[in-house]
Amino acid sequence: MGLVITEEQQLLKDSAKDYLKENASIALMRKLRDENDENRFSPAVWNAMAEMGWAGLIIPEAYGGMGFEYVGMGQVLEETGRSLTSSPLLSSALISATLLNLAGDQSQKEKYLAAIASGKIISLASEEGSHHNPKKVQLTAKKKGDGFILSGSKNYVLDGQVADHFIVSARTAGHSDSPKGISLFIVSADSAGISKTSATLMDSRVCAHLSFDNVAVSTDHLLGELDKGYKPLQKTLDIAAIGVSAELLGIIQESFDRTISYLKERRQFDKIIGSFQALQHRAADMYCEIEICKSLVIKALQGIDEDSFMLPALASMAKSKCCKIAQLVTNEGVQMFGGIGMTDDEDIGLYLKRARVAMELYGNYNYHLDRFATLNGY
Amino acid sequence: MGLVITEEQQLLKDSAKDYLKENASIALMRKLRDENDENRFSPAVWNAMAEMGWAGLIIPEAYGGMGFEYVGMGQVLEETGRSLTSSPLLSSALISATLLNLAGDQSQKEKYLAAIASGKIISLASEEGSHHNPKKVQLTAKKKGDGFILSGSKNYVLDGQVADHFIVSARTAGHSDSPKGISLFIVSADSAGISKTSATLMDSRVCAHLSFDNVAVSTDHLLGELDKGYKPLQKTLDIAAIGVSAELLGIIQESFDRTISYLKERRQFDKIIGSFQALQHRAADMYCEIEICKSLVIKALQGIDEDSFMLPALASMAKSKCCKIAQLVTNEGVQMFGGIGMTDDEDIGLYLKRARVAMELYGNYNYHLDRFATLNGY
Amino acid sequence: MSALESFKKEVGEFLDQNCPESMRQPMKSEDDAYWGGRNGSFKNDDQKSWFEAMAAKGWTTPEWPAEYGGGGLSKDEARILKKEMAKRNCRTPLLSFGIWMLGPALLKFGSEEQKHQYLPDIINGKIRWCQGYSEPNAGSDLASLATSATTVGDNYIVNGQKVWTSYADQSDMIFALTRTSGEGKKQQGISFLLVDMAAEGVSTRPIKLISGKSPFCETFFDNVKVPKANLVGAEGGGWSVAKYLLTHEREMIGETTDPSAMIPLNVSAKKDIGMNADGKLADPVMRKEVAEWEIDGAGFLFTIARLKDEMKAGQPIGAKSSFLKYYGTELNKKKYELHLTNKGLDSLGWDGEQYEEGKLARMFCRTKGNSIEGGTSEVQLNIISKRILELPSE
Amino acid sequence: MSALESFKKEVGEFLDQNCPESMRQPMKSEDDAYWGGRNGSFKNDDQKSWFEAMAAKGWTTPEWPAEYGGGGLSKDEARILKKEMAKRNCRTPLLSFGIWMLGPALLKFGSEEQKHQYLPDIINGKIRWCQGYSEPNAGSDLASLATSATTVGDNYIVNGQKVWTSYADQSDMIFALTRTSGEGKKQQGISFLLVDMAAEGVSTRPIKLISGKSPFCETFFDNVKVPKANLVGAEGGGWSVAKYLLTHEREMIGETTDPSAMIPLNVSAKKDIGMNADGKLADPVMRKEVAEWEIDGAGFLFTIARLKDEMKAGQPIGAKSSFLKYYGTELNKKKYELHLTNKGLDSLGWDGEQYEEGKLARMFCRTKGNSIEGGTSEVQLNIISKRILELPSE
Repeated sequence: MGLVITEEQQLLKDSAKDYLKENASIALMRKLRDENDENRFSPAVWNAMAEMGWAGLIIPEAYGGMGFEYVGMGQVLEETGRSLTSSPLLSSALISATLLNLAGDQSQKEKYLAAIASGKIISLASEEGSHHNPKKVQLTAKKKGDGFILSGSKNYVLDGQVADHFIVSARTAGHSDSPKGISLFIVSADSAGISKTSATLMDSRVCAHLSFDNVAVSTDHLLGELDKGYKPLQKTLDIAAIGVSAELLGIIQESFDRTISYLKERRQFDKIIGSFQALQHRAADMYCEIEICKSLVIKALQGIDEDSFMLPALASMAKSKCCKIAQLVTNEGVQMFGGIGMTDDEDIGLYLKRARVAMELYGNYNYHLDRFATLNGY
Repeated sequence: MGLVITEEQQLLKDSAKDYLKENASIALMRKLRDENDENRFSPAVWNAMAEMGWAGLIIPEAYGGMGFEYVGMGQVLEETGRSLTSSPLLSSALISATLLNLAGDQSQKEKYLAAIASGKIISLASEEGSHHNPKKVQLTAKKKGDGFILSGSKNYVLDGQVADHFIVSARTAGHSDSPKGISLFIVSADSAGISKTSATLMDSRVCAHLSFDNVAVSTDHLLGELDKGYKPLQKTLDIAAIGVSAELLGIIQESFDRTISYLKERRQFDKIIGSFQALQHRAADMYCEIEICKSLVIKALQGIDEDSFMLPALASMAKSKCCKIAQLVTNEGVQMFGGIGMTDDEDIGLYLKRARVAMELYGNYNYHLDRFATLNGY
Repeated sequence: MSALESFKKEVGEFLDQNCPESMRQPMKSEDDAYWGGRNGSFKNDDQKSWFEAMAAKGWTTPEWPAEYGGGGLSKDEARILKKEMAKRNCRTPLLSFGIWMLGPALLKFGSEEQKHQYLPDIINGKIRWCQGYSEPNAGSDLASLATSATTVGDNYIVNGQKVWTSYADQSDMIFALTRTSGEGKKQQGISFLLVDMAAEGVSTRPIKLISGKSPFCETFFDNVKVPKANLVGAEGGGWSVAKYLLTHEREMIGETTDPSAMIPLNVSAKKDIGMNADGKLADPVMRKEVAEWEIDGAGFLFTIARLKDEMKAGQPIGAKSSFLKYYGTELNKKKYELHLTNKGLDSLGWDGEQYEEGKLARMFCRTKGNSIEGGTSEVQLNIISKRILELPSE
Repeated sequence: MSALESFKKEVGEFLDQNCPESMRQPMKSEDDAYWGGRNGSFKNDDQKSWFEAMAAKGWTTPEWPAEYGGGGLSKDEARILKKEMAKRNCRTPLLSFGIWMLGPALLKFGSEEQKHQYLPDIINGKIRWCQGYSEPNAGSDLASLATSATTVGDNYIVNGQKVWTSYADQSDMIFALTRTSGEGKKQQGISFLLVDMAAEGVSTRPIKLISGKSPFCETFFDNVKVPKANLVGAEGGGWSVAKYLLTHEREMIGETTDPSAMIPLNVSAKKDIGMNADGKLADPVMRKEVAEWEIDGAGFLFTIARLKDEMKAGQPIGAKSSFLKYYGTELNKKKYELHLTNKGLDSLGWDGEQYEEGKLARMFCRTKGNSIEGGTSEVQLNIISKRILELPSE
């Protein structure tokens, strides 16, 4: 496979770009925010996305999906980064679909993957602290009769305020920091004992903090093997990190493009500010770094489709580099826009704010740098 | 004490500058190098420096010195950085004099401090590996009869090839990585069993690797208390790091000044290259960083004179920052000089090469950054 | 007892008697400040009595001449007052751009009539002022401002738009730079006018920042009539007045540190990230970043101290204020980046009690403006390269 | 069997028969290379016989036309030859600026006579060429070169100085840019001349670098007589020839990697710094630096692969070669900084056996030139901002 996208993937990307521009632009995001919409995404838009097949992009055709590759999904995520579109594409259609596909049995796949493909929302509830740490699971699932009782809490569940089901990582054995003894459960959001509070983050999107107070689930809600949930979970989180990298790549490119356009139009000191060499060199340097990001993201996306043994390293490379460059490019964007960049009226700051949240999701720069070194034996 | 030098210190600095310019310029350094001089410094110049009192700058008057403060010594070291003057000022007059003053008894001080003040060379032999690590002492001193037998090796002993005496850190107890059980000995360079090889480093200066093959020393060569040499040694190494920082500050300022001058004179594309904004901003940023270096160095020098409890942190701050900025400024210097900067004919590269060696002496950037964090409890 | 000693005693007694207990605590929020003005209101009686006591003595402006209602104190006396107030944690009785900015300019450039007309109202907090400098197309390049003031009889007719006018929506008057001539160099033809915000044709609109609400406004002038008597300095001489004020402002900013700057990074890192068994921060990358920042931060504080000592020794600070502005604001931005990384997802909450209404996240966003307002980092670097390094213009 | 298949077989048999065992190992030092020329000598018989066998078939220049003595191979055939040689680790039989640089220019811009006169001697290694472009005052700004070529009868009289002429002291001829006119734009008036190094008035002086000895020389022209027949292209048309060659050169440099680039940083870090009990590098700061470098390094290699794939898909590389040059050379400089820090004091030895005669330290110094030669980093950034980002000139 060459490091370029196929014609088919390009078509998907183009149609995503066109659709999002038309239907899910920044104006929509501002409207949802200013009206204090409780979910901060448009169900109508999400339904349309599902109808176009995006919700089932990576779901096998047998389960009602498109059977497309992750490279294709990456192109759509990149476009949602460009348009700052909020939707359950990341949480449900990428992350939960991946995990169900990896860990679910036949009947679970039939039931839940088809639901996702049709636009139902399933959210992964795996974070408990403020820093990404999938091994640290304190929420317990205790065997009781024919099922399990879940107790504990989960934080920062994406689209958790509106999800139909949660996939929950729970401690069934081992100490609270161990990768061993983690099991996965799929739980209906309206189960008795689950309470939710919403949190609005810097990017004006909403997620949920969940509390599980003796929530009873039957055995058929166990996803994959008992005590062995960490392996599919970790692989899913690698894929999640790559998905967020693709979105960050869109954010990076769009904020860079907008900054370059502004540099070509803004005048100060009787000159187009884009003619100042100091700004030119900073822009050119960012251009180079973005080229590197592009390569790391496509390589990582291909790594998913090829089931590469390098996937963990590719994920950490893509996420760490995209975090670093998103930070650079969005900060430079605001700085180069100057005062106007500080105002809410101008879009560039929205990219900075979404980037800062995406940077923290599924492992920040430091996490993935550390992990990359560990994976490489140093 | 204000963060400025006194009039007296300014006079010392000015006279050092004038003397070095006249008598120990880069031309002398090139001559010694090209003639393959075995010590790479001029004994005549060093004798003159001793006669002017520099060799005894920090030595109490009672022992034949000037009884000046370290701030004054720092000004002279800074000037040797500017002029790239090689001499035993750092090794003998700063480092060994400090350690003798801290650890020596009355008769040792009388004997050796007076020797240093008169221009005799005493070198500290404390490094054994390639990375600064004063706790790691494998050279052993075994009690035998009325004295000790020293066996092992020491590396990178500054001016070791020509020193009259060595101060040697030796293991008298404890495991090879422990600060406990280290003792200091002052050993005549012509003791039986010491063999030397010279090493020329990137800066074209020479140091020595020493081998101790059952070298016998009598008890009166023990410096300070048995097994308790680490404390005065570590304090001396902090002061050594500050001394090297002062030299680096001179290197930084001189290479920066030369680069700025070149930017004002070199023409390309029909313009003075110093008028290119990208270079201007890089230069201005370096200017700011140099201001920070200046403050950290004077603060650290004053910290010695005030016997501040912050001395270790001040030393690590000064050395780490000066390492980082020396690397920045000398690299930028060569880059801004362009092709000519790559030639041996032009001086700027000599600053880069001396800086790279000074950066490694007594703890490099990483060492001091790590140490600073540890000192601050994180 | 010397005159100064007896002055000190007198001040101490005055403060002890007149500064209520509640006015001797740090302000908890912006709400606690008194800005005066036609619509200004006191939060409570303590605030009112403290302000009135100070204003009566002219000590809202201790060094301004007594003939305009100022304190008329000497430099030494003013220093004593400042010290005694600090000793007792006395709050500043009146915050005012009139005091910080317009007043000094009027004292230097204003006519005797103008001084008599405006200074007393500043001192007594009767009129609240705002500053009208920047425009949408005149930010870093302030001199290219376009708000026009055209002579019609004894008046100027002002048209145009200002941005970044702090508290314009709460102010009574604005001191504004306007263009009275398009001829010659653009720095010429600028005039410094005093405009009543209640005049017909003046309107304001608050500016929302990426961090949320802000004191900044846009201010619009639509055929606003301004008497010629409101011109400060010569017509076309406004640039000198502006430069005088800007230098003043830049030095102030260089010294500003926000109160939360006081939480050391390593403390938040230890708390939010935790420590390994070996006593090191659990995130080794963060450990390096924090150590680097703290060394730079300490180096910066030492440098401020050193430059002050050098000033005392007779070396003027000159363009080095640009270095302080540049380095200090970049450090502050960096610090908030690190604070956010320390705190992780919990740093990103935007509202709600759990997140203190997004205090940290909003501060982070707000710091992005530090390197833009008061002269961008790029402008500071230009100044350093031209005025300190003396690198040539093209 | 197709024609290409039988060609492949033929090539294989030829190489098996004619490439001696000792010529099938990587070169150990520069010493192992054969550069030809009037004074060129073979290091041993194997080198000689291998060179002669290849030259006889014209395979020192496989794709050059057979009429000048070249191999006359098609692109496909040349690729097969290259692959078969690589398969057997066959050494390049002849290193030559004539082949890499002058030849392509002569084939494009030279007269028929010039091609017949010079190409065979390049192919057969009889004449060794060097390049005379840069001058002390014409580095990044090459077009401002001043070496003059004045017409006197049928000759040019050349005066001036070139720098950075690699191996000038060992070369027989130089292709040089000279100024034949001072009128008009400076790019006009430049002519491309072929000059015999043995001519009266030509002298050279080796350039010592901060890394030590180098192949570079200064070359001086003191009233050197050059026949007009040695002009390539039109008088005043030398800039087009030069640009053609420079583009060529830049692409080459973008791809160049030195052999020691193959020691991964993390390997040297593990060896030289050592590991903690927890399996992490003992220096946590270095661990971060190495990981950052390795991610950038891998990203750069992926990017080269991606751009190749994009080229295959029909997207020309264009000014992206400037990005490769800039990023690749900066990465390489950074890598040596890290190698030195890994190795500590032991990296700083300048001569002596213990230090392999200062190999690492000298390489480090030499890398500083990477971002200067072949177009400085600043020039590459200018090109990127103008040609890719299309930012305006002033």
